[in-house]
Amino acid sequence: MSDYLLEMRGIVKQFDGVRALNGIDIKVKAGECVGLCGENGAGKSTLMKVLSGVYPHGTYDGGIYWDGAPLQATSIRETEAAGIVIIHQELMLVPELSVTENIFLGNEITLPGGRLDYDTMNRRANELLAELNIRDVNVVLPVKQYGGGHQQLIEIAKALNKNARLLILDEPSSSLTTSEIRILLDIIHQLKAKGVTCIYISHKLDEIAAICDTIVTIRDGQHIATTPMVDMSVEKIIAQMVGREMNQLYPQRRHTPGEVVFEAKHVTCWDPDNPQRKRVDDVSFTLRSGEILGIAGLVGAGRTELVSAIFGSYEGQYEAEVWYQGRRWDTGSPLKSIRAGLAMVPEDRKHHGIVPDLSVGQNMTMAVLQQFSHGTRIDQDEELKVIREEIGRLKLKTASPFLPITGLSGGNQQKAVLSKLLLTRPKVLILDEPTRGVDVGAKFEIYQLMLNLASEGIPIIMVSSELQEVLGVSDRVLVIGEGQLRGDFVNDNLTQETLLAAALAQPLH
Amino acid sequence: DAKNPKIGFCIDDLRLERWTRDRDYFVKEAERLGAKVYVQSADASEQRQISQIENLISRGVDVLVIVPYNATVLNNAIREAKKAKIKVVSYDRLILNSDVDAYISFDNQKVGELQAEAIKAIKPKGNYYLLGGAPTDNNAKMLREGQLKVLQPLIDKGDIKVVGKQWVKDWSASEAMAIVENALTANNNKIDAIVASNDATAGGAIQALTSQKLQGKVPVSGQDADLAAVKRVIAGTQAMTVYKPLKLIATEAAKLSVQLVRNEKPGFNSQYNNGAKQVPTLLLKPIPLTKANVQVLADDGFYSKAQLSAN
Amino acid sequence: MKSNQFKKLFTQYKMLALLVAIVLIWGFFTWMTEGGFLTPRNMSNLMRQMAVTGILACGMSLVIIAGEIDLSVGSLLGLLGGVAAVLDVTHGMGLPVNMIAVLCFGLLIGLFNGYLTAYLHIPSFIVGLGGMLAYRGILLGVTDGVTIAPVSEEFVYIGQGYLPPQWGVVLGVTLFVIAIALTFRQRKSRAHHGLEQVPPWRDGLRLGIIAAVLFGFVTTLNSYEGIPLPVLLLLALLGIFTYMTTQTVFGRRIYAVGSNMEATRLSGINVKAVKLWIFGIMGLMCALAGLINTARLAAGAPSAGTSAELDAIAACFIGGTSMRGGSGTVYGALIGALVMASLDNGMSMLDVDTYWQMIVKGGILTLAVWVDVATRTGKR
Amino acid sequence: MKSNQFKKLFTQYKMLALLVAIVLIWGFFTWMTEGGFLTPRNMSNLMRQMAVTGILACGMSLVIIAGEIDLSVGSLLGLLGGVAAVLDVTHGMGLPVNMIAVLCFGLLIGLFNGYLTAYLHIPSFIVGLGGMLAYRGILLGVTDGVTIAPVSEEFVYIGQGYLPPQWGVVLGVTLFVIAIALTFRQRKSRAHHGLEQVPPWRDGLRLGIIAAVLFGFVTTLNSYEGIPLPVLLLLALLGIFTYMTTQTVFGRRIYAVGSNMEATRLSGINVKAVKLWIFGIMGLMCALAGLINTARLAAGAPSAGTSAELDAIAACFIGGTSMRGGSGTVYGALIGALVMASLDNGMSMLDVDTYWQMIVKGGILTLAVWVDVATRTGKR
Ligand SMILES: Nc1ncnc2c1ncn2[C@@H]1O[C@H](COP(=O)(O)OP(=O)(O)OP(=O)(O)O)[C@@H](O)[C@H]1O
Ligand SMILES: Nc1ncnc2c1ncn2[C@@H]1O[C@H](COP(=O)(O)OP(=O)(O)OP(=O)(O)O)[C@@H](O)[C@H]1O
Ligand SMILES: O[C@@H]1[C@@H](O)[C@H](O)OC[C@H]1O
Ligand SMILES: [Mg+2]
Ligand SMILES: [Mg+2]
Repeated sequence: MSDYLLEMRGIVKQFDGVRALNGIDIKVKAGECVGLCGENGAGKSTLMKVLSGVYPHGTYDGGIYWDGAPLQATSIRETEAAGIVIIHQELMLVPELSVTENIFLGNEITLPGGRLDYDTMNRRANELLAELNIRDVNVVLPVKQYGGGHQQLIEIAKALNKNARLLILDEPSSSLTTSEIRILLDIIHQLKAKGVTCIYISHKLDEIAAICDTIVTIRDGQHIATTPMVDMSVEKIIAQMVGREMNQLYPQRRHTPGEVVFEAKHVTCWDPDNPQRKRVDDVSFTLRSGEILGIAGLVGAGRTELVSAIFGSYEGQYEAEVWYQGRRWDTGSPLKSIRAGLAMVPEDRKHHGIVPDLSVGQNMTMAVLQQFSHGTRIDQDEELKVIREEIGRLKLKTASPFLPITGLSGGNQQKAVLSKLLLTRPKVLILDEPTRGVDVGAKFEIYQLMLNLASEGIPIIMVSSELQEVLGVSDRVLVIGEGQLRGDFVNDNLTQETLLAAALAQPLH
Repeated sequence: DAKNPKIGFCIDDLRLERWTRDRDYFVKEAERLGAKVYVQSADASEQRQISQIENLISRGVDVLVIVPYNATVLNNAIREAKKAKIKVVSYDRLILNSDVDAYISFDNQKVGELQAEAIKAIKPKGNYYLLGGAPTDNNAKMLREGQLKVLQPLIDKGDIKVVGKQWVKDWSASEAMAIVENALTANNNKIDAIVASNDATAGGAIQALTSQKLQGKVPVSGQDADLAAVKRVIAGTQAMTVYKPLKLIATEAAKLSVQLVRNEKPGFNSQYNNGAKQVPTLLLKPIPLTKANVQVLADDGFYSKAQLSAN
Repeated sequence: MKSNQFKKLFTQYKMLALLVAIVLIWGFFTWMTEGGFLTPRNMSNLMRQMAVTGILACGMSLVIIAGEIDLSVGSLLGLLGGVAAVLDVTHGMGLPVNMIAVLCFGLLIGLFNGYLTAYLHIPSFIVGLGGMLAYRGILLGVTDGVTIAPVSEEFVYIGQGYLPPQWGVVLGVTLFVIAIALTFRQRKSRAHHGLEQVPPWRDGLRLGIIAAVLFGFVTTLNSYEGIPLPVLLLLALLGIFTYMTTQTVFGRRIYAVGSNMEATRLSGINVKAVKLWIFGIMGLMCALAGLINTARLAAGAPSAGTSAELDAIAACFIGGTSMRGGSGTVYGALIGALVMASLDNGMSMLDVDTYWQMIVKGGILTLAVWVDVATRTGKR
Repeated sequence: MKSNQFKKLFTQYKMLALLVAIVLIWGFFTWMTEGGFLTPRNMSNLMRQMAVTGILACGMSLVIIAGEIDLSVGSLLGLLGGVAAVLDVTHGMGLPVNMIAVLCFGLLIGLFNGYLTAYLHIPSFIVGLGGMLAYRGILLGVTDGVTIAPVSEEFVYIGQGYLPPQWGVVLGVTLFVIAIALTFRQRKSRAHHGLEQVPPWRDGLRLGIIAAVLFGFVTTLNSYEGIPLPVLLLLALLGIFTYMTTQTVFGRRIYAVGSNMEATRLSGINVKAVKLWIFGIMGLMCALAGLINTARLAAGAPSAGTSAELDAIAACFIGGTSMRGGSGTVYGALIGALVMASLDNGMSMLDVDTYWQMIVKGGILTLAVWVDVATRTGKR
């Protein structure tokens, strides 16, 4: 027997001639929790996909040793049989199936005769969700009824159901808020106590610091270092990831908000499937010029609904009044909002942000294409020039603007989407979870960008589940709970505890 | 009832010109005789035709007059009709293997013979192209048989060479045009005659000939005396068509149906074996129509003089 | 808001809009035909007329739920029906052997279509289009373009025969007893797992409705000649397919594949095999439909089944199956088939001009789906 | 890896597989017909025969790229062609007025289809199915089931006429000059914006290939009678549509809508309007195809255009348009139409039996797409 539960040696993985992994070696001891760190596009997800059989044996070079024996899995079934379970970075749920069916997809429980045993599965699903402290999910409803945060939790429940020996979590917390993350970390602790080995990937480095025993950093598809956490700190992890020191995570704020310019009044949203239920209940707030307004709340609090109603993209019935400099704005649809000067970067990048069949550049200019059109024809050279400038300004990492956008890492896709809306020169900007799945370096750049815009006088609304981030960049913070406004704080010696207490509408002990 | 009988008229496909004429004559005559007619079109689907017959039986008609899309598949439906004591008349196409009470028609094989005869008379020697009907239509086969009955001896003798033969899906004109265009190319325009099985396909063939300036030089046959075809015959681009006096068949059929309901004896002139029984038959004569005798159409009131002389 | 409550009702019971549509259509035709439409005899006709489309729609709904489409079914139905006729007429093969042979052949061709789609990654639309041509071509070759007739009496019986009335009653009662037993079993199981129960009155109401429908169905058909065999087959298929799609692992995977194929694959499910078998089942349905069709025609015709695929697909869409895959039900597809058959039947009874029939049918198709779309809540 | 390089080549030049297929098909038929297939005359025929499908395929490719489908085009083509024939024969309307009327009518119906799909959210498949029935019904009503003939000489000319050879030469030279001008303009513009240049030899090579193709095309057709007018129309459409899809805002939006409609909507684009106009354009193409079809037949037939939608859709898919929307090209669709027309033409020249023709065509369709799928890299 070897000392290591898992060894990956010299893993090389290419996509159309691009090397995503360039000879990576990692070793994992049984029972430890490994933090896998690296910038966007470093190859973390790819490495884990190689490990879990998504890319079958033969489509990559190098060897995987599991319990000392070579593992040459050709399908996910085989790796799961070996005890390797992965929670993917992208949500991998089937929207039309119920929560229970999703949790048991591929591991269904049947009665003798092949009939599905729904009663047992439902009970077990309820138990799993209870372990995760989720009480407001009805397991027989289709998954599509639930928002991103809940879906992530369901995904975790699905993995927990599989009795893993090695559990890989690829950014499980990116759409969770602080309190859910706490529960998640607790669960990982419990698993560790039961002897389950974990590989944890996250761009929220304090989580990594809190839970991991060993840190593996990779950069550009290459292994940089494997270090016990006791010898590390968040700063050191960052230094290994980006290859240089980064002494601050949030840029200096150097602006003061001006007059009140923007007002949202009486925003109310009704649930599309249950018109009796209000998702957002009569929320009003104001915004000053150059002000960054953070909006915090628990998963499912209704933050996304609030901002999408303001922007005019909410799917169900809603009411919202939007005022700018004393004039009423017509924001009845994204088209009207953008025309008026209100832009929103949506939460769900994959479904609402990028257009997969268009190139990086075409995605960026999508909303303003008309500007380049002289007569009937788009001046593509002029377009390209603007794209190049934007790429430079946002430090967007792409080999060429002509590449399909799906080939970019998450952080860079986010920048492209951001750039698309910035090109519309908005007077007011809404960002819903702008740094989800974005690495520290890119985060810093996005914050920098926000501050620059703010100092030009543009007010920004930022919905975020990361309280640190909310505290790090906002001038003011709104807290939403169950669709209602639960607090409005100036960010001055504000603490996470205060915000959480407001979100739960009860004092924290 | 016998005084005002209800007649169900089940037509194959009203998208084909001739059936609309049959319908009009038939309804007119039947109503004159005091009957009420329910017309149905199966749009070239045997499934639909069976459904329609079933529905007419539910409606309680006294007699069914059927132009089968497919003559061999109506056995079950007709059995149902017989159970309900409904008389059945087979119109134009003989329904096979079933207990039908009467058959009224022009002979399809005969039509094929007339087509071949007329073309043969113009071009007794040379390269022939045989343009058949829908590969799924049994009548198309009978036409081909009739045509070959006339041509085969000459083919064996070597006077006539068949340089190609194709079936035309759904009797479609555009299909026929492409086929003839390609046949002309493949044979370097050395096609001397085209035996087309009806006027729709003849129209396509003539368009293909026109683009080679061969219209009128290569004789083309047809059948049905469609207005467009008659105009071509007058213009000389189509050698002949076969005129089946539709007014005659339709009015005779209407009379016959009413007589059957009233238990009178219709005047049959022949008998056909349809596989199940000897069917009393009224056979009418198809008339080959060339430029020389088109006035027959006006005499019969099939078309007005104005229609025939318009461009 | 009142209209919202209305919408909620429609959203919750998706079939409601369709059932309302059927009631309207039936009511209209009954009124126009002075009751002729609603006679037992015409109901019997109507159901027999929808059998072939219904059988195909059962299979097609699976295919569409899985996010694929099959355009070859019309030709395949024709081919398999033609083969059955040839085996019967030309080779005098006995009915059971003949049926088994045709079913096997259908399964094989279906699997072949599935293989091309799932394993060779050829879009199913193309496979279907190719098959539509090729299978019709083979049929023309097999029959030489001639209608093969007459098929044997026993063969005809499977298309035109009836279940004797007494048996019909027995069937109705048995089904009802099964429904009661299942309800009790479910209540017991839920109690056992400590899950909350449906209020008893709702279970009672459900059973009451089932009883009423079964009673109406059996008595209506019995007061003509009994339940037609094709209709019986359709009922059986409805049962089997509903069970399969809602209660079995394979069935749920069909939805998973259609809704999010990548997620399904990453859950360790062999999505290719799932697709392969869906097409296999579709092939089997073509065989059944072909047999029934040949029996109804008492002949194998070279043009049989032309454009049957469109009817089957339309039935699925009218019945609420989503074009994008991932959602739909088999009973919805059958109700869709019933809507279309009712329109055809009613208009042919009314003696409407063909061209009006086509216009009205096209219009109603679109209208029905529009009502369905518009009565759903949400989504702007 | 050798095979990988091969694949890369095919991935980069997506049309390569198709061009290879065409070369193989043409080679085979040329060999079998002892050269007859490749004669100028047959090339002229071939291109005229593909015109109607080609025109429809131009419009259909937009529809499919935008993630929709339109099944009504066959009937609509028939209806519009029929209306044109009625206006010409019965009302003696002059050709220009007639054409404008029919084009407007086509546009209107197309917009109506688009309205139902984009604004009333009825799935386009259903709208198409409904239209397929309804428009055919209206056609039957309009023509009363009778073939409307003979249409006037000038009308026939637009289907059967030729561009005089001298003009053909002028056209070829003009096109070449435009290509040169565009190349220079692009080089200048790139220099102006400080963007890097393509190496001159590649521009040279490109121009060389363009010259060769134009030369071959014009001389071949001129050595028969000249460029047939429908082919000229097709060429013009190819130019317009390629320009539209690659150079205009509207074109870019078609791809965006088909690729991710929700993201496009959230970028402030009126996706409904985009879809509306795509269907409007499809309606226009039906009008053009209907006019050409009526001109070619010199008659308006009640069954004209039956199942033309399938040919058009098949052409798009063969030409590499993705079933899911978001990708595809107009020239691909036209090459697809050419493949199908070549098969029809070649086999009918060989005088193959109908049923073999159907089998072979079905098989080759599937095979061609399989080759296309298999030679692409990636995606499993
Ligand atoms: N299917 C694919 N096709 C082409 N390139 C790919 C594919 N998947 C990943 N890549 C490329 O491989 C590299 C590594 O990507 P990977 O997703 O593993 O990064 P990551 O470390 O998980 O980043 P993030 O933190 O953003 O999730 C990137 O450059 C990415 O663009
Ligand atoms: N598309 C949807 N359909 C039905 N319910 C939804 C949908 N999206 C979200 N929900 C539910 O609506 C409520 C509010 O969700 P929302 O996404 O606005 O919350 P949020 O505060 O933005 O949280 P997060 O985005 O982190 O999930 C939750 O109960 C959520 O489960
Ligand atoms: O009159 C013809 C009819 O006899 C045949 O069956 O179908 C085609 C028609 O033209
Ligand atoms: Mg990743
Ligand atoms: Mg949110």
